[in-house]
Amino acid sequence: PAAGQVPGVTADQVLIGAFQDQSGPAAVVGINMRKGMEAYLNWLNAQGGVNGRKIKLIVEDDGFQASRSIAAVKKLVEQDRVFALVGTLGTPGVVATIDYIMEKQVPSVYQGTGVSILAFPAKKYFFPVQPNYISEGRIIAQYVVENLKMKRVAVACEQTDIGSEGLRGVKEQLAQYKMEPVAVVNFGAADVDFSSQVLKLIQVKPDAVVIYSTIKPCAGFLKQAATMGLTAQFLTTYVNADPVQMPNLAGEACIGLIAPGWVPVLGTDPDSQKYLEIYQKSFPNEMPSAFAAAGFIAAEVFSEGLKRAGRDVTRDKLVTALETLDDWHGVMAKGITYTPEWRSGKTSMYFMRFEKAKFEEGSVKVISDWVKLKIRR
Amino acid sequence: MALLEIQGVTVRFGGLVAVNDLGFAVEDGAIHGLIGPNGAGKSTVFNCISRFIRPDAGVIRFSGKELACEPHEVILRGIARTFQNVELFRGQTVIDNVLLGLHAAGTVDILRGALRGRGARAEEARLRTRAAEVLDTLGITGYAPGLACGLPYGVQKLVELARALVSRPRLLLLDEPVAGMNSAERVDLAKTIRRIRDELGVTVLLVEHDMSIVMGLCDMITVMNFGSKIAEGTPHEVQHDPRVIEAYLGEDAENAPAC
Amino acid sequence: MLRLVDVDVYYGMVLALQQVSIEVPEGEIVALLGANGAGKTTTLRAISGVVRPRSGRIEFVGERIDGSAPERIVSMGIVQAPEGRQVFPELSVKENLLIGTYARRDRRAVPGDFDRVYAHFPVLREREGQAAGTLSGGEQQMLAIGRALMARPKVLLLDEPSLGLAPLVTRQIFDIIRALNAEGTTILLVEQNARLALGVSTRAYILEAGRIVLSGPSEGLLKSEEVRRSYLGTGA
Amino acid sequence: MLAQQIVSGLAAGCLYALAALGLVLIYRTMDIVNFAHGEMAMVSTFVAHTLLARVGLPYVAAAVGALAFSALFGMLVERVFLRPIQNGPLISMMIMTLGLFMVFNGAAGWIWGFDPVSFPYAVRGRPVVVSGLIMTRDSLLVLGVTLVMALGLYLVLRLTLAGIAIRATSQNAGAARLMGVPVPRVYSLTWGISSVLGAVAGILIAPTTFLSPNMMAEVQIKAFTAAVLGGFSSLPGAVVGGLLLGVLENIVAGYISTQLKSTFAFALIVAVLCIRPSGILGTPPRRKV
Amino acid sequence: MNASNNDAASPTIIRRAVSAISSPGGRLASGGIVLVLLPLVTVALDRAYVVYLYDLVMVYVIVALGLNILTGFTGQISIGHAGFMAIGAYASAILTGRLGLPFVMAMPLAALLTAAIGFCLGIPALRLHGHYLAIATLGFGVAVSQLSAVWEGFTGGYQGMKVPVASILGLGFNSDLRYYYLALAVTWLMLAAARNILRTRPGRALMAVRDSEVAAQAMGVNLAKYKTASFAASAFYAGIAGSLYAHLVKFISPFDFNLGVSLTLLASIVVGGLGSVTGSVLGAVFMTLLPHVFSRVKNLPLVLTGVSLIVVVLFLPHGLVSLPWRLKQAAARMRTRMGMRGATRRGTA
Ligand SMILES: Nc1ncnc2c1ncn2[C@@H]1O[C@H](COP(=O)(O)OP(=O)(O)OP(=O)(O)O)[C@@H](O)[C@H]1O
Ligand SMILES: Nc1ncnc2c1ncn2[C@@H]1O[C@H](COP(=O)(O)OP(=O)(O)OP(=O)(O)O)[C@@H](O)[C@H]1O
Ligand SMILES: [Mg+2]
Ligand SMILES: [Mg+2]
Repeated sequence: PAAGQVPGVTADQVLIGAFQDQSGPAAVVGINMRKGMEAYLNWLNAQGGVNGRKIKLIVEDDGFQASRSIAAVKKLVEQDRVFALVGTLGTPGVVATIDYIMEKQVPSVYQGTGVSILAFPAKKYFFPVQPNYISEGRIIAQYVVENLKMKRVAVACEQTDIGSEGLRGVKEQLAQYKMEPVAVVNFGAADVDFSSQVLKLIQVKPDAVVIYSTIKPCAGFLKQAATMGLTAQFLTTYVNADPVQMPNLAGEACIGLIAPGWVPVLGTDPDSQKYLEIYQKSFPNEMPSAFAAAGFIAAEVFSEGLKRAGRDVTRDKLVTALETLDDWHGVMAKGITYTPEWRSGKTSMYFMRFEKAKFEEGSVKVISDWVKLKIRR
Repeated sequence: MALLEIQGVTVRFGGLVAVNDLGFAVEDGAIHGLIGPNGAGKSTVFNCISRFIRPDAGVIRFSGKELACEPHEVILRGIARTFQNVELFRGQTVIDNVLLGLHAAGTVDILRGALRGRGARAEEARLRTRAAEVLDTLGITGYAPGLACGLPYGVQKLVELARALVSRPRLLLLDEPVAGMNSAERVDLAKTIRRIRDELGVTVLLVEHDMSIVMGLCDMITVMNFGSKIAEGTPHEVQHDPRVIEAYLGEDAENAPAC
Repeated sequence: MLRLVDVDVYYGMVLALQQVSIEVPEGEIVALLGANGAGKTTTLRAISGVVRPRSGRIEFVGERIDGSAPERIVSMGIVQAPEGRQVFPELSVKENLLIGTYARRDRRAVPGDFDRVYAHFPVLREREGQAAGTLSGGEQQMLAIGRALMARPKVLLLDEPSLGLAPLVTRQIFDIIRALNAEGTTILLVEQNARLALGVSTRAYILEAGRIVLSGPSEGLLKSEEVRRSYLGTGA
Repeated sequence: MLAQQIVSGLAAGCLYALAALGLVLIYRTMDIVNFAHGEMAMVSTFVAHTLLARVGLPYVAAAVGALAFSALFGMLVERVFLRPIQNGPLISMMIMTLGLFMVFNGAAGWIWGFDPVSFPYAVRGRPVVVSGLIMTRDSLLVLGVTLVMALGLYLVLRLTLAGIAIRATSQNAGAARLMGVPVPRVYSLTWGISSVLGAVAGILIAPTTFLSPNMMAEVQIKAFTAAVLGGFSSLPGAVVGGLLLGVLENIVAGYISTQLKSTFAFALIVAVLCIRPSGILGTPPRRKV
Repeated sequence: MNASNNDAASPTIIRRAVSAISSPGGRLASGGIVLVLLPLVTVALDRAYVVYLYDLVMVYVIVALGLNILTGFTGQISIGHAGFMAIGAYASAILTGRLGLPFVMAMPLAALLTAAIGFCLGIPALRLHGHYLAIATLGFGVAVSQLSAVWEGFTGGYQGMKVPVASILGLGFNSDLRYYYLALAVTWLMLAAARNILRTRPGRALMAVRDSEVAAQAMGVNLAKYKTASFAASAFYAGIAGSLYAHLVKFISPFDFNLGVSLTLLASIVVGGLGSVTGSVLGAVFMTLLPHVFSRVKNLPLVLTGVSLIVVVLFLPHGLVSLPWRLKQAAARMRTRMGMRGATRRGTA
């Protein structure tokens, strides 16, 4: 088909869109994700773009409200006629818009959420990248039991989808070993006081505590645990595997914390050095946060698909092209695989440990190879 | 027969005895005055009758039956009142204020109101006619569509009176009805009060400091001081009672202008 | 001492005072009479700076005060005991009186003034610690006047001071007004009880629907047929 | 265990109490709840951080600088946004502060970013352990500051003429003006003081919550709740309410459910309010007919 | 037909048309026609997604109406109204999705359930005033959102739950345009009911409770009854709105009904006009559309929303409904000022 007929594609430009919270409770994620995407796209466009086209991004703020996410997607698809959605953010918004996106047959690459329904069952137009929290929770539990050889596992989870899905994953995997968590405590995403939760954990004397939350309460929890003398091996989700922010917030309390990673982490890997350079071209002197990496990867995966789809791109061609990715490695995106039936981003992760109270050379140490989830039947 | 009987009523606020073993009776069809120095407990007596205050002791009987109901049921028994510091519904129009006086006379509830069927509309129309009549009687029809707040004080008092009157009470409690009016207006209002009694047969219990009004209007007067009754009788008797003169009227009471 | 010249006041679009001119000479008691809603309170509010005249002037000892903030006008010595008591309900009687001294500089004389007010209104001393909101109507009125006196005003504006007061107390209040005047306080008195007001004042103005319709020496007005009919309620 | 839950609850509670003081002060004077209180505190805390990290001032100097800023900031907010609508409905003023909340939150995110930043403790050192009960030095300091400030303000409001004038203004601003109280100045002053109280709270809370535009979100709701629990019109009430709320939450979390902590805490508060409708130390409004 | 005849006829026709439109019935009818045509025109103008916004606006109009009944008319503040919406939404979703009830039954049932809970909340609220009540309602909102997250089996927890398409007698409201007419009909009914209530005895009683509880009681208004009824009615509205919301968005999670939503609702009735039906509509339109207007402004969407809110409150403290009145007032002031200047000029001449 002629270029003009494909929505969002002109002779020299491809238009993509995303809804990302820029003003609500998840603004810290949305704003950084956007920066990561912009950094990559700026760099790519400066090099001439993809197949002679530059990629242009429109971001709609949805304030983390599903009803607004829907409006945003409709506006992007019907009004702006974006070619694809890339890097949409937030479990409620992403889930609420699945049906619409499938109906309109708009490819959606990378969703800023680990919710499992995106990948299972596979959906033609959805290309999740982030590991889902359930799989991740299982990998963490497996690592604790098999590698760390620990038996008493407790979970401290945030009262959001991160916490509840992560908890589910940990529980499911522990069940494989005929175990269950010795304690589960909850806290709110905005809580400031964790003393009662820490006290509860002190009573059950766990070997390992998995903190399933966003970074702020995780750091707060670690600090309170240190103050009150809860000694255990702490683990947390990849969401908090941020070598800059974690020590910044938790200070000494983060030393020893183990987190899985699914992307190269700053300061542990030469590729991450390249990422830092690209990021700082757009945002000089700024350290990218983990969320910026997510945005960066979103843009990377999409651009690779676009490249493979060729100059005569259509939405369906993009889908087919993305399905040819087989253990593909970009700058930050690693081991991305899609087939028509397989849409789960990643089920393998590696583990790292925080070693120092501030970000510097060697402050985070990789302590394992890629760990793949084992499911006993 | 006495319409309202008060027996041994006592009200305490902390250590203060605001009403002390008070007893008096209001005859049916009378205009009964309740007077006394500031702080004597007159408004407190009104509040007891309105059931805003539960007396610490004593009984209040209305047409033979003890008044032991919730405050909102008092008007159903046939007792309406005005307030010393005008208590209008400030956010509503004058006509709506008066219509509220008819609240107890209506039956439309939220559900029927929402549907606004024929019955509801008919009732509304009936109430509006009655409200308009009362406004007319008191000569304040012109203010009907305006908001109650921002009206001159004297008009506010008339609106309050209309609101109380519209429910066609058997007993009307008026707490300083003419305060804030000038002499001419006072005379007018006194005439209106008398007409209310004569034409509508409403019994009136009146608290007022304007002696010319009280003396001219009342059939019977109860005088209070420090919560207790210190005198009772016709205006003439009360006016010459030395205790009343000492506590309330002052020495040159006889020289008080009688109109 | 206090002079209003051609004052116009509007509430939004409503004209409340029109071309009102009033003269209050030093040391006198001037009465302002009128029916409900005539604009008496509005006149006092304009003097106190609570509402701004749209046109005209208000002068105090030759200085223009219209447009000044109320607190400045109070500190110049023009103090009002407002209509409807307006005591501070949750403050004690004593604290209410204390607020009256807010704009004063001679703090040392304050204890003496307490005694003076308590001498005028002994019941207030008894109720010193009680929350003003629970006072009876009349007690609140006494408190409102006492509070104004605590400011040691040069000009005292009284808005219906007898409202709701027992006859005995009303007479006492008017005695106090006379006494204050004798001590040198100039008084502008708004009062519904025209007979009392004309009795105590030297001059009087009569407002009707926002305009001055009559003015002159009180004695003369007391005798005037028109005043007798409409304000004294005695009929012809 | 119970003892430690209580002690830790007190530590959290004093943060709520501290944040509640400024709220109560404005409420007492203007009868409104300042929804932007927390965000104003947050802005002042960012200023402190800027002075500390960018300008490189020592802690005390940065704190003083931020407090001075906050006083001006509070007065400015009152002058520009609240004074013009003073005669409107009270709830409009509250919604105005809600608008300010959005503006400050958004603007702070724009200027300083949404990433949480660590903020230094006022005092460091090992936690104090008394017969097995742990309390950080920082919590002790916060508790002390809260008590001192609450007591000081309470005494000022009770005993000084200025304090009485503030209370009079809250009850009847019109009459207060007629008595010579410079009401606009009183408002200005209360907003200044309240903003300073907020800034103190922000600076002391930030080490725990981390500095970010949303740092006060949770604390602010808790502070509001604490103020109500204690009796909104009473400064000591704010302290009592804050401490009680902290302890209550901990006990609920410790013995009932960490998952439904807020639900149970609120249910208990409503129960308390049903018994004492004006809060624990609040006095019911007195009005006579 | 000749030209002169035509000329003579057209002014009368116009005049008649104008008078027909400006009569109360005419205004209603012409307003109705505009509302019926609005989405069609929008689609014709190639702005189909805006129809979704219309649908959303109507949802919030209904809640705002209910909240105004409670707060604006009865004087009972609530900052937990999102909680009522949540109950309506979840109830409707569960009734249709899990129990397979038809939508026409689910919506009223959900609203009645919400009303019943509103009634229960009204009982402790009887003893509470002002900010104390605000906290109780705030707590209620927080509790609802926590409970809806915890009862995962019922509600899907934080992952949320999908909601089936609303359908009546086999007609599925699966497009925004169809849904518009459904929502319009419901909104219209709810508006009419609110107007009716407020114009008659119960409405006056509610306002009396707001203005003076003492006098209201003296007039025979049973405070307990009317306050709880007001809570129930208000919750009923929120329940209807919640149900509409659920079937419009077709996915609900606890995030949709948080404190922010409750505060926005409160803001919308203040911005529109407290104690005014029209105000509820204006405010809901304003507060719902505002974020969408600013959703693309980089860095500043929240700031701009806040600024707009501030501007309205600053210049219209009595809400958007007072705009015509304010304009009239300003015009009159201009006129008197000009008149005055004329007078002085004459005076000096
Ligand atoms: N709620 C209350 N709390 C404490 N004291 C009260 C309360 N209500 C009334 N009082 C006191 O009870 C006494 C009687 O008050 P009440 O209002 O009945 O007097 P009154 O006779 O109506 O006086 P007035 O003629 O001045 O209106 C007063 O001393 C008053 O201070
Ligand atoms: N705040 C206001 N807004 C609008 N109109 C007002 C306001 N205050 C007073 N008015 C109107 O201004 C006019 C004059 O009122 P004012 O209070 O000065 O009368 P007054 O002579 O003191 O009457 P009263 O004897 O009742 O106290 C009245 O018609 C009143 O309705
Ligand atoms: Mg009385
Ligand atoms: Mg007056």
